[in-house]
Amino acid sequence: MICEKTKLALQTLFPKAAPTASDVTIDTDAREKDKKKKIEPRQNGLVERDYAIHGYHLDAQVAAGQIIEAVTILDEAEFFIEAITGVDWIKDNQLEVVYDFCRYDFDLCRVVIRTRLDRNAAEVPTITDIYAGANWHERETHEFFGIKFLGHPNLIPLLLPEDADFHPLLKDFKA
Amino acid sequence: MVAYFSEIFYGLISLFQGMAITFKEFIKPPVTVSYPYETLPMCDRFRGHVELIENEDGKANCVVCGLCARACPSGCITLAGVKPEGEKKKVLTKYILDFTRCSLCGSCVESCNFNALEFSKEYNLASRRKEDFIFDLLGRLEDRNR
Amino acid sequence: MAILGLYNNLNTYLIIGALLFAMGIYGIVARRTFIAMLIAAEMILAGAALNFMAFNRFTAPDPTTGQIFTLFIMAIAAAEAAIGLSIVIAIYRQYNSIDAEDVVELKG
Amino acid sequence: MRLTLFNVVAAVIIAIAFAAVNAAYLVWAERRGAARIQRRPGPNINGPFGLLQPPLDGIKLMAKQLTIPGGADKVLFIAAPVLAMFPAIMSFVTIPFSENIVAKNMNVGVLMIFAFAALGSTSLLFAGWSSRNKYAMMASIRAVSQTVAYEIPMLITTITVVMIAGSMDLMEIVHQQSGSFLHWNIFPLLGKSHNILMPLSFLIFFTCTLAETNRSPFDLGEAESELVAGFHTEYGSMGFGLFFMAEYANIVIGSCMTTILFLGGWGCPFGLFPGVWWFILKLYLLIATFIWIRWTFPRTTIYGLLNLSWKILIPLSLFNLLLTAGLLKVF
Amino acid sequence: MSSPIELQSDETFILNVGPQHPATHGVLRVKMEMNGEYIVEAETVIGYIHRMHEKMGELKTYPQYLMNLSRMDYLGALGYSHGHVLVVEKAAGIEVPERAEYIRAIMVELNRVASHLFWFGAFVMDLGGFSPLMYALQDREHILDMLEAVTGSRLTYCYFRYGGLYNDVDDQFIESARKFIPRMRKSLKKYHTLVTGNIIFRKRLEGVAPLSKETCRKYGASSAVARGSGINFDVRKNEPYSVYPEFDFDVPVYHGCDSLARYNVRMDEIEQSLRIIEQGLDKLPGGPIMPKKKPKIIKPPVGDYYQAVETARGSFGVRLVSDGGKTPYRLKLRSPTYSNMHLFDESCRGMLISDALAFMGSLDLVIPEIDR
Amino acid sequence: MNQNIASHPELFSVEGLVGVVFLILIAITLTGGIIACNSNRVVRAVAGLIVCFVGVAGLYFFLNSPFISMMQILIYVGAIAVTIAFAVMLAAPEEKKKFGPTGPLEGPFAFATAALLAGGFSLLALNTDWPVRQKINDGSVEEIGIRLLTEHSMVFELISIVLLIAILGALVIARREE
Repeated sequence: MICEKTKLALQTLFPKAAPTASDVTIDTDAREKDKKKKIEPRQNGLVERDYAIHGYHLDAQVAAGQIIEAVTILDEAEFFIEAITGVDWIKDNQLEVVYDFCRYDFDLCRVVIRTRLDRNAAEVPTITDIYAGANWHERETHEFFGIKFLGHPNLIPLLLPEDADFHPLLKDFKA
Repeated sequence: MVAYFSEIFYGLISLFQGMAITFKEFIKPPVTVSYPYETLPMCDRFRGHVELIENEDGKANCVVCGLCARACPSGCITLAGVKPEGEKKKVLTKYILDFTRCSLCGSCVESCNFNALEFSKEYNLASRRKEDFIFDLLGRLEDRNR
Repeated sequence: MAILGLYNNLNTYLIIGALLFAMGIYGIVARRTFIAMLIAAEMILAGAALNFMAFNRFTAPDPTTGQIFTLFIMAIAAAEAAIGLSIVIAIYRQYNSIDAEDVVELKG
Repeated sequence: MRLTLFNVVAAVIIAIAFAAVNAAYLVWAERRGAARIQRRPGPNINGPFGLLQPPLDGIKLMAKQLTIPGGADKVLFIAAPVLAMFPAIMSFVTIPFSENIVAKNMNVGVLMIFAFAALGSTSLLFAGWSSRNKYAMMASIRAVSQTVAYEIPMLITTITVVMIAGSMDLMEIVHQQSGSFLHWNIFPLLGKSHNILMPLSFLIFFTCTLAETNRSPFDLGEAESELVAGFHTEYGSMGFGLFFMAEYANIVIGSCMTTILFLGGWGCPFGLFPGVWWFILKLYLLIATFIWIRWTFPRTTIYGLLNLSWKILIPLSLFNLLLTAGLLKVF
Repeated sequence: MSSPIELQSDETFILNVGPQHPATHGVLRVKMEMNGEYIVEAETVIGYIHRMHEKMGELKTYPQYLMNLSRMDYLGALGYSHGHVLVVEKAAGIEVPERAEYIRAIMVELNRVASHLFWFGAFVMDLGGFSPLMYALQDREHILDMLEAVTGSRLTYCYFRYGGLYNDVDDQFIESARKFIPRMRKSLKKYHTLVTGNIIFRKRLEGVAPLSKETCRKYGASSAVARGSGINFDVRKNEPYSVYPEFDFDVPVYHGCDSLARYNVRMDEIEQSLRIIEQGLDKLPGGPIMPKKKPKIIKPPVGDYYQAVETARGSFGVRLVSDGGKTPYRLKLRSPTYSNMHLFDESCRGMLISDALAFMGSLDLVIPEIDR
Repeated sequence: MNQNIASHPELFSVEGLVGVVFLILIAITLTGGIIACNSNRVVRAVAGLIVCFVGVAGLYFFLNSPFISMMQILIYVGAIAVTIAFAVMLAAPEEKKKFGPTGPLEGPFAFATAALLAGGFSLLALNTDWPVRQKINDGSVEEIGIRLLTEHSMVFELISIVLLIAILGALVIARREE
């Protein structure tokens, strides 16, 4: 139920249908696809995933500028923030920020919002104004990946020493 | 006013109930084991550091396949062996366990296909020197047989 | 060893009382902070009370009057300390200082 | 007065010894008691039943270096533990352990104990202030405000007993309770009081004793989960040892007072053995209760503590005072 | 109770609670700006025992990483391993035999009881009562003995394997577990009389540290922290995994929003866990504990997988990003206490320090799990 | 000189011991007073005040009034000094400046005034012929109580009111501005 509603709400983010976003595909292909094929960076859009395989329902990749908009939609639907993290796609020269959301509800719906950023200019607006709990998660993502969260009130390393200037979860980090 | 007095009353009762419980515990015998003077037997599956298993003639079962060293998440194990002339199996010459890094996960024992490793029951391990925890298992095996 | 018999002498107590009183006066004049002045004031009261007690012991016709007077002095001292200290704290809140020199606005 | 001064000096020396032995062996008793409540053996290695543990601990404490934190007010820092010990020992002077065993019976004995208790609370203040440690400072403010708050119901309750006895002389108060144990002040029936609320009064007094001695559940001054070690955070060595001794000496004094005021002092219900032993028996039973309570209850908070004092203990003790006064007038 | 008060900036001072402080149960530091006993502003500083488990996950192969999960939370280690093996099994498509799943559930619940018992003792000790800790430890020792007899270790178990278990349980374990349940129920009764009913204890917790539903949602709180605020959220029920749908148990929810509600939730959870263990022992099927066919080297296909489980401390999530290799491409561990602790800064404003530390205790912190 | 019993006890007699104790008490009182007036730190001044008052309480004891002596400790030390110490901790958390005399001349002037006063009073005390006491003070508390509630009952009531008003006033003044 809530999944459908959220899907419709999130679809408004992609007005001019990108190829994958126009008709939301049920993605079960991860297993069958040829493993040799080079994985292309995904296009922005909304994908409905098979919960049994992936463990979440909706997967929306948005542009960095749309993050606030997307998160606001989830906030209005009373989602809680599960985590924020990053993935370093070094081959594509991109960094990905992943936001996990879920609901305190028996009508289960896990939503993943993700955005791809340029590896050299990784900047994304903060969502601490919407979810106060994003504060630490964003700090952590910042220190591990070097992703800047614009407008974050206190973007200093959290788990690493306060003067750490390295980003250990980047793939090219060597201790 | 009634609430005031009933709170005092039930509060006092709850306090006395608590004291009754601790008094009951007071007259029961202690349950602890005074450790250095008495010890409990270790259970069969206790996972201490690993030891080599010997075969009938007191030699290690190990065939120096190196699976344990590869399975170890922390790289604690270094081993070496030679293949003497005319023998089928390699013979172990060195088996060093760096216990300072071991997390007692048991991957090495699990990965061993030759019944060459087992968990010891040793838990009294304390020292001020790091070197005391770099175990030469082959040497220990020989010591045991001596 | 006349010095050991001093405790039985009225003048000893009177002189100690006078000394306490004088120390109190010195403190009030010389010290700068209100709390120190308050301490000095307490000492003046103690000096006075000691005199009352001494006279009560050695000269008074009625052995309780002096003691009762001392009791009253203690009560007054307590009241004085309470009021004085609350003023000190109020001043501290206002001026962030308990130094009498800093609180110049009081001069009107 | 002149002849008794020797008594007093001797008594002070005996009191110091008594306080020290008590402190040492009450620690042992406390540890053993706590262990039994928690179903452990407790200290049992050194000597039979671990009885050598306290002197060994004492030697260890004395052998330690006395460290004074930088920035601390040295004079006050050293003076504070002494100031804690001094009133505790002085209070022993006036406590009658039996008909004959009393160093200096004063006609204002009750008052003297309260006066010295008040003196003791200043040592906490100075200890906290001079350590230059925020935890110690907060703890000492807590401890003193608690002591001040609980002095009021304690004094009021004491006045009730003093009114019944018509004297502030501790001996006199015990004499008035002599007879069968139904004459004790805690029992309202045969004694002089006729006040059926006297057991409540006893409870109030006992609670206040707990609070005055900074014992659990009122041990806010040394709430280790909040304020580390409270006002003696910075003290080590014998400074800590003196605070420790003073704490236990205060417990002994508080229990003595409870015994004298409510439990008939050395009065014995059956007369099996001399009075002083009855006194000691009652005293140590009370101390055992102190220990028992400490290992049973969680700690209160500062507002819970003040609420208890102002909202419950003071009104009840005032009511009790008025009731007793009325009953004394009527009968 | 604790009410926010008007504050003047010049009357405050900074109090450093931690990194070594008896109430923080580990290496945690809270920088508190205090006005007397009231907290004006608090800033939690974490990361003192950060070990970069996530990077280790990228460097180690899947089986090698198994041990790390139990090092995250040393009190409820099995729950974390459970989450990790579940996500890898899901990704790699490994079937788990039913017996293994049942044993996993029993073990996780036993571990949860052990964790809650320790928390109970430590929490009461935070409030100044020492004996309950010792009683709780007695019961916990029984659980640890049982777990040790099966898994071989007492604290940081490495018991779950992809597809099954390290070794099977024996009759002795089942017998002792059956004996343990009535014993634990009796102990729970004792705890309720000794602690829960105690007036001092109730006065310290009732109405202290209110936490609204909204705050919980904004911070992503889970476990008893959320359930004490009237949120009916338990991953075992809301997002059933493993064999949990087979069990009949309730999720305790309290609407008090205070520390007492959080305490009550955990105490009731012990009872519910006992019910699950009881049913698990009854229903325990026979059969193998490892699947017949299992890939020798685990290489999950390319993709992005998520699995949440309910550990003793709340909703623990593992996000596995695989590139089809022998090691994960990215392994994110979403630790529940991290979110629960984050609440503290905002919620403790205006509280008395003693209340704030009781609040901290009611959050059930395990620092290595926050710092990872 | 006056009518007091002139006694010259030996050092090693009981009376002599009492005299020694008395001398110690005087020393305590005066030392405490000097600390209270001259210390550079307020807290030390409070400590000095406490020492001084304990000494004064001892003097009262020698004046045959143990009751007043104990009241002195109870009220002055247990209440007043503690209150002052509390105020110090509230109002001066950090001692920013040392606080001594204000100007270069104020100290000497104050000292001169104080010395003059002390000398004057002492001379006055020594040169006066004090009348003989008529009734022995036996240190009875009962007597004080009876007097307090009969002859001095009016003052007693007034003092209670003064104390009450003082407490209320203190609360009002020290209250935070809303």
